[in-house]
Amino acid sequence: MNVLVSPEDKTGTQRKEREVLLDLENVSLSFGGVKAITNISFDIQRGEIRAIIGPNGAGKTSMLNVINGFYQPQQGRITFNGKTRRAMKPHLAVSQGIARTFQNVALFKGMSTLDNIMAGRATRMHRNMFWQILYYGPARAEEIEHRKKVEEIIDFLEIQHIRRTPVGKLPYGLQKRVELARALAMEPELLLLDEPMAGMNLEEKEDMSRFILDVNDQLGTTIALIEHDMGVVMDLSDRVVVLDYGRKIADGAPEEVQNNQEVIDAYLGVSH
Amino acid sequence: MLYRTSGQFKTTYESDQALFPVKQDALLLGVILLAAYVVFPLTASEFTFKALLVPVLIYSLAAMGLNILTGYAGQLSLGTAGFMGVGAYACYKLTTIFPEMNVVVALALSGFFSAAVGVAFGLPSLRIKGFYLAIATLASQFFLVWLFEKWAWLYNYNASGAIEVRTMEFFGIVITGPTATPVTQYYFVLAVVTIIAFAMINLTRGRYGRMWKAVRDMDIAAELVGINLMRAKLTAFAVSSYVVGIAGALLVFFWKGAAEPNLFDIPLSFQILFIAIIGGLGSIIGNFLGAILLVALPVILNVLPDTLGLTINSATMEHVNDMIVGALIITFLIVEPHGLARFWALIREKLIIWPYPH
Amino acid sequence: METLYNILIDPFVQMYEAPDFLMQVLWEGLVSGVLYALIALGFVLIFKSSRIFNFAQGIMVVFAALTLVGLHENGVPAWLAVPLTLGVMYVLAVGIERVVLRPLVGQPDIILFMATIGVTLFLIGFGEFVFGGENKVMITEALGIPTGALEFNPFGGFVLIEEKDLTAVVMAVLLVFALITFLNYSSMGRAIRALGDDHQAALSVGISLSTIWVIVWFIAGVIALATGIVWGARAGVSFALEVIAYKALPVLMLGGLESVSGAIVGGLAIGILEKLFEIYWGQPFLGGNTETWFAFILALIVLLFRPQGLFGERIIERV
Amino acid sequence: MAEPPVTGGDTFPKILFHNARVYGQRPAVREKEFGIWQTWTWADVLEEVRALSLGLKQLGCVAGDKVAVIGANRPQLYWSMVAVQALGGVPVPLYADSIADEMAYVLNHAEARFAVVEDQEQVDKVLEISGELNQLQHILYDDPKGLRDYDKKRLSSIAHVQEIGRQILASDPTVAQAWKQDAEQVEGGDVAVMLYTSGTTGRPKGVMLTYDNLVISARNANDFDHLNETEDVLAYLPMAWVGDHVFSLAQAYCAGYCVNCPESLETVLTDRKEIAPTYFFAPPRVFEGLLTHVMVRMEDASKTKKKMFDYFLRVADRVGERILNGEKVSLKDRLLYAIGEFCVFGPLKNQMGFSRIKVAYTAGEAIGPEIFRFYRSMGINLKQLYGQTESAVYITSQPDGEIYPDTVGRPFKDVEIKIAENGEVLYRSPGSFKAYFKNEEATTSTKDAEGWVKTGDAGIFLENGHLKIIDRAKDVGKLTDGAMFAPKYLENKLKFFPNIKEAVAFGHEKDFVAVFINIDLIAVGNWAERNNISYASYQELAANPRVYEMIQSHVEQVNRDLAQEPMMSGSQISRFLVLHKELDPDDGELTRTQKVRRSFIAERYAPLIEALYDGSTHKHVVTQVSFEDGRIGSIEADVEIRDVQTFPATHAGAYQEAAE
Repeated sequence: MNVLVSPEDKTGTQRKEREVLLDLENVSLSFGGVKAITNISFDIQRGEIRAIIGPNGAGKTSMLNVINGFYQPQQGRITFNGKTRRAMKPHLAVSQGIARTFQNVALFKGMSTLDNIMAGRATRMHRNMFWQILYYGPARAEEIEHRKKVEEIIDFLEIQHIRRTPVGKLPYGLQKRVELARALAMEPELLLLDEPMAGMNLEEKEDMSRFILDVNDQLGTTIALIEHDMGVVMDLSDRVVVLDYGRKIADGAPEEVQNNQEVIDAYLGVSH
Repeated sequence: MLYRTSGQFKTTYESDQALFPVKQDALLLGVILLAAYVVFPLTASEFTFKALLVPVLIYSLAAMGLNILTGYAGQLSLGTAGFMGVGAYACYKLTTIFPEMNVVVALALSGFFSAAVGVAFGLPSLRIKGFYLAIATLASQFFLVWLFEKWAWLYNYNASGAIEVRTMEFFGIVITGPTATPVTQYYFVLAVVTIIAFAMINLTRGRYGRMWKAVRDMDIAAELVGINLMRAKLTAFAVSSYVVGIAGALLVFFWKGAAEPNLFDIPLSFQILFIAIIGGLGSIIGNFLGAILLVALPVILNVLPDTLGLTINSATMEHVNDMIVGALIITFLIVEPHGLARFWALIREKLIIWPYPH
Repeated sequence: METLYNILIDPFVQMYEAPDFLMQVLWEGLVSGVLYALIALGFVLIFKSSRIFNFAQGIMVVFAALTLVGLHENGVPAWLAVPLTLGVMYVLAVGIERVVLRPLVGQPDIILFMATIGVTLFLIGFGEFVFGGENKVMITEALGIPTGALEFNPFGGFVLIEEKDLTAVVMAVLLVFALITFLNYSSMGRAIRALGDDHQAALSVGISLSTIWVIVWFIAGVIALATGIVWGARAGVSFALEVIAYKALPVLMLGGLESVSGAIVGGLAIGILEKLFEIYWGQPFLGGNTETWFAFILALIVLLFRPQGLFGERIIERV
Repeated sequence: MAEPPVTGGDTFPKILFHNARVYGQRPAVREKEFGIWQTWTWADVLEEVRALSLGLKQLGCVAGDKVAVIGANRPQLYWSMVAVQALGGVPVPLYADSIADEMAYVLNHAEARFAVVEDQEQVDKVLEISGELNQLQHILYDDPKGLRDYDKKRLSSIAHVQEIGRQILASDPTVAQAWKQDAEQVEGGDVAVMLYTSGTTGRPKGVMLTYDNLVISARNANDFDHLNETEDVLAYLPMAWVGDHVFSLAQAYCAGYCVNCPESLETVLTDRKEIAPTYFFAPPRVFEGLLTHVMVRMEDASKTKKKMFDYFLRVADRVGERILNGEKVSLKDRLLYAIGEFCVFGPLKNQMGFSRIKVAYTAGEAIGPEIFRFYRSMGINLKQLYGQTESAVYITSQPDGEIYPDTVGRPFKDVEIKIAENGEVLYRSPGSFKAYFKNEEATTSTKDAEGWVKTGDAGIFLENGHLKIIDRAKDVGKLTDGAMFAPKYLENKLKFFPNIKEAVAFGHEKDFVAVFINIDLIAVGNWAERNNISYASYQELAANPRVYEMIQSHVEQVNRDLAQEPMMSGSQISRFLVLHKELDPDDGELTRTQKVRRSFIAERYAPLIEALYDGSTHKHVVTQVSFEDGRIGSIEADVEIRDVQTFPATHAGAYQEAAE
């Protein structure tokens, strides 16, 4: 029934191969002289959960924006899935296999949960205007085919009860979940999560953590995540990269990073 | 109360995504269509056709076109009348260059001309946003009306500078020109409007509708879910202008009978915009409600003094009419900024949860 | 080839050969430009202080002029008619604040914009209902505006400058200076300017939002009256004047919705350029009357290359 | 006993063959999933069951095997029961919310070799106790979510097992026929299912019901209420409960109607509204909760609407039930009722999901007469029945047109009933169980050689031929003057007053009846607010003299009612007190399911009971309480005791006539 879940005999062996999915080499980004990112290199391996942390203004969100092509870095090479690029039209990120959520929820407020998630399948729907006008035959078949996928995601993230609710009316925690659902609808290879738990209470954080792990585990999606809650970062991530003032100051397993003196200093030096 | 949805469960996505998943909505539409197709033609007077029914339909259609652009895709346009003019002039030229052409074909084709012009003027929307874009659409408005005036080829070098609709037949029935009966013209317009309205409903609830609404609600996010902004905006301009163009052609061919360039001047643009906004942005039925209000109101205001036995000269009446419409717009915006469609949606919601208050 | 020559070269040859005529054209353009700039200024003020795109600005010009002339027609002497008209504009400002702005505060931009279109429609109906719809003559003489003309003979040619146009330019310059002084040096003016950036900051000055709105709308009304008198003296007073209101819109596109200097420079530029285009290109090649759209197309083309307008800052999009 | 009916067959697999043939394209099961009601026709169900059955067979399931079924109402779990039955095995449904310890006992006792469970939660539970389970070989699960990395040696998804079955079917065309023949070997007298009853004392007992038990009872019930293949029911009660087994499986198979499984327990309300079942069962608390919900939501309505609502509710109260019963009602009232139906009743039924109700039942406990009447006056044919696991539900039931809030109806078709010396109700019916599994002793003490089964309930027959259940038989006592004393009966009567939350009656081997009363803080609190009575705590409100007066009037009303009832007039209440604290499960006074623990209370409040019978009007007590944060404290109070008026009996001797 549930096609989201791969056949049962298949186990998570692929994750152990440690293949590099995304590689950033010496990337720099500046806005009119202001340096947001300075000469940063790191990689994300297929199947892992990679956290990007750092004090406020460290350039974390800019990093995600570089990865999905929203900002064009002035220097450096980005290799995703074996293909190298510097500039890319932002709307092409999805067809490359990169999806993301936003620090401040960026849902389509006037649309229902269902429509928001369906919008995430925009790049996969192709029936032309003629059929759309009839809403019959191929257009309807396509609509239903994608509705099925979307319903699986709704089931997966347990948001059945808000299927028809306009997202503007939802509480913040649920909006975040709908946003994750929309990102999943893009069936990404790499999922970028920008502070998925910001502004949530403990219970909501636990739910969200569970969903992130489920996504990583059951769908095999590689995840890059920005998060302020250190507890969450330590629990979820396989590897952590730490930024400060646009530079990389540490990179490694959570416990290594936690004990790194430079990281401790960076965090102590900044008040929250 | 009337909406009893219990027991209307869906076992397939086909039925869940049907045009009217709630039975009572379909029933209501049936009643309205019955009224439009059977009751009105049997009961309405010539005056009613000419002053009320036909204009309501045509204005609704124009507002529907505008609504696609402004209500669904979020691109504010102040140049609707110009595109209506393109439709009307295109239809006029088509029917004079190819006299044998079926009027339906000419009508359908003329929409493509306005769509092309719409796309051309829509190109700036890729760089310009918000009010700046609204002002930019005025450029098309002024430029097009000027063009209708100065380009004599458009009106076949008529001394009057106006276009006049000759008598044309549709499978042997006279449907345009002075000899066409109001009833046949009404039926024709009604059929066109019905077809386009269904087409627009379908379009807006499918992937195009989602694409447009995504651009409207948050263009950056839309881009990052993979929506090509250029394609989304230009299709909105194209579809919108197509519908608006057809409305313009209907306006001249099936209602006014003749047109001078200034018919398509800015007041018409505003009237269409009012209808769309009072009706409700982002809704299809709202256009009909808005048109009924804004077309019927002046007619009633004109008739009212007579029925009350008062004599007021028509110029004064027109001024009072302007004032009332202006005041009405402000009142409506204050009471329900989302228009009559939302108003109806609230009533429907009440009827569904009746007897509970909320 | 010849056509190209006619379009690309010949107009400039004409300008060179008849510099007096060119000067006359430039003067005419400048006068229109001053008026455009004034109307645009009204827009900018209101937009800066309340984020409202006031479509009614143009109609306020006509309404003010109509009220002035109407009062005078009904026997009110000119010296009294002007302050009375200002009183009417103040009442209008209060009325708009109470009836329109206050209930609609916090609504999306487009709703407020539509409301000002509603105000436009209402004012047209009301003005015509009270004063009649026919074209009226501005009470130029009663107001003591000189009506003669000055003649110059530069380059051995002939340039005529009407005194009322000159008055208009002078008045406009004075008005602009007064306004800039007010905005920069009075606490109220600073509050208005701050409002554009941050409501809270403006409120901390200690002036209530509604007072500010009333004042701003009143200032817009004063500007409207000045514009109305000047334009009315040139073209007569009727709601046909509202076309000039539309002219202010491309000025705003060029100059930016929030820039006072943008409005002035944009207004002058458009006034002059559209006149030049009309005389040297529009009338010979396009059948004339190009002033209806030239400014829009010009602004459109400029915006395509500089989406932020001539005076706007580049926008960095963030997510 | 009646002949086993032949049409359709005498076992569920046989009935399934019949239904797939006769109702092949009609919906058999729906489940709300992925936003729509996924539907399976009877033909689909046969296919699914066959695939699952063959897959199970491949896994080693053979005739006589017990297969545990654990989870919420899912179509796949229902199918697994019939799939097991087709192999000659016996399904054993378990309560999904039972704790691991209970589950271990039942699984071991039933000697279950397989467990078919719903999801990860149940898999975890079973795996946790798997060390203690000697017989269990394999677990099947429905929802694979979260189970990806589990060791799959003893774990398969139902879909996977079905896939195995389908492969077998595809590889050998004769398999289908052979399977069918095997399934037809099973006969009506064989055990169909084992249902474990959660006895109040001791370990659960496995009630073995045969196909005949279930099929005959189900067919009788379908005939009784004219149920056919067009019905829709909502399966939302625990699958291990006999009611769900009969309504959602036995009766559904016999009538060929459609069983609808809700999306989740949280969405039952919306799902019921969508489906609008035609046949519905719910315990009284569901109807009670629903009514409260309606009234609370109507509180916010505008004044006019509320007035209209109240007006039509009065109209309904006056004539609604008579119209439902087909009695004569004036044209004016009929008209008013019709308007009310349009404005209020219809929409209300729509909101509750009762628009299409043909018959609704409530059972298990006494229902408040007000509540019962409310639903009936709306035009909902709500009825009461009496039954238990051992009888495959049906013992008595109310026929249409003979509805009384205080009875459980007439003996059901083919059911004989007699009342024992001590007032206990005994029955003999085609539905009565075969035996308790591996518990000869309990079987013989419950079911005698002639087939009479003890219900454990005390009851009386009224003159209209209806049975009325009074109390648990073991709780029924006698006053010193020999009058019957049924504490729960009195307590229920008191609890029907909204102001009274709990009541505990005493009287066995005493001279008269006396009660403890707990007021309902919300209801009485509202009343106090309206009457400007200020109070700071439950204790203060409970001791208020005006509250006492109000409660006294309620008690006297109960006495007045009792005076008119046969057998009961002797046990009128003579004295009462309002307890100074709320009875609380944290203090051990109530069970976790909010039932009164009579003996514990008697012990704890012995001084108060003493005071009830020694004639004093006040008693000072100190009581230990545990607070929500776990601290222990004590409260002190001076509790007032009042005498109540009693009334002369007006109905003596009626019982003897009715019993004959």
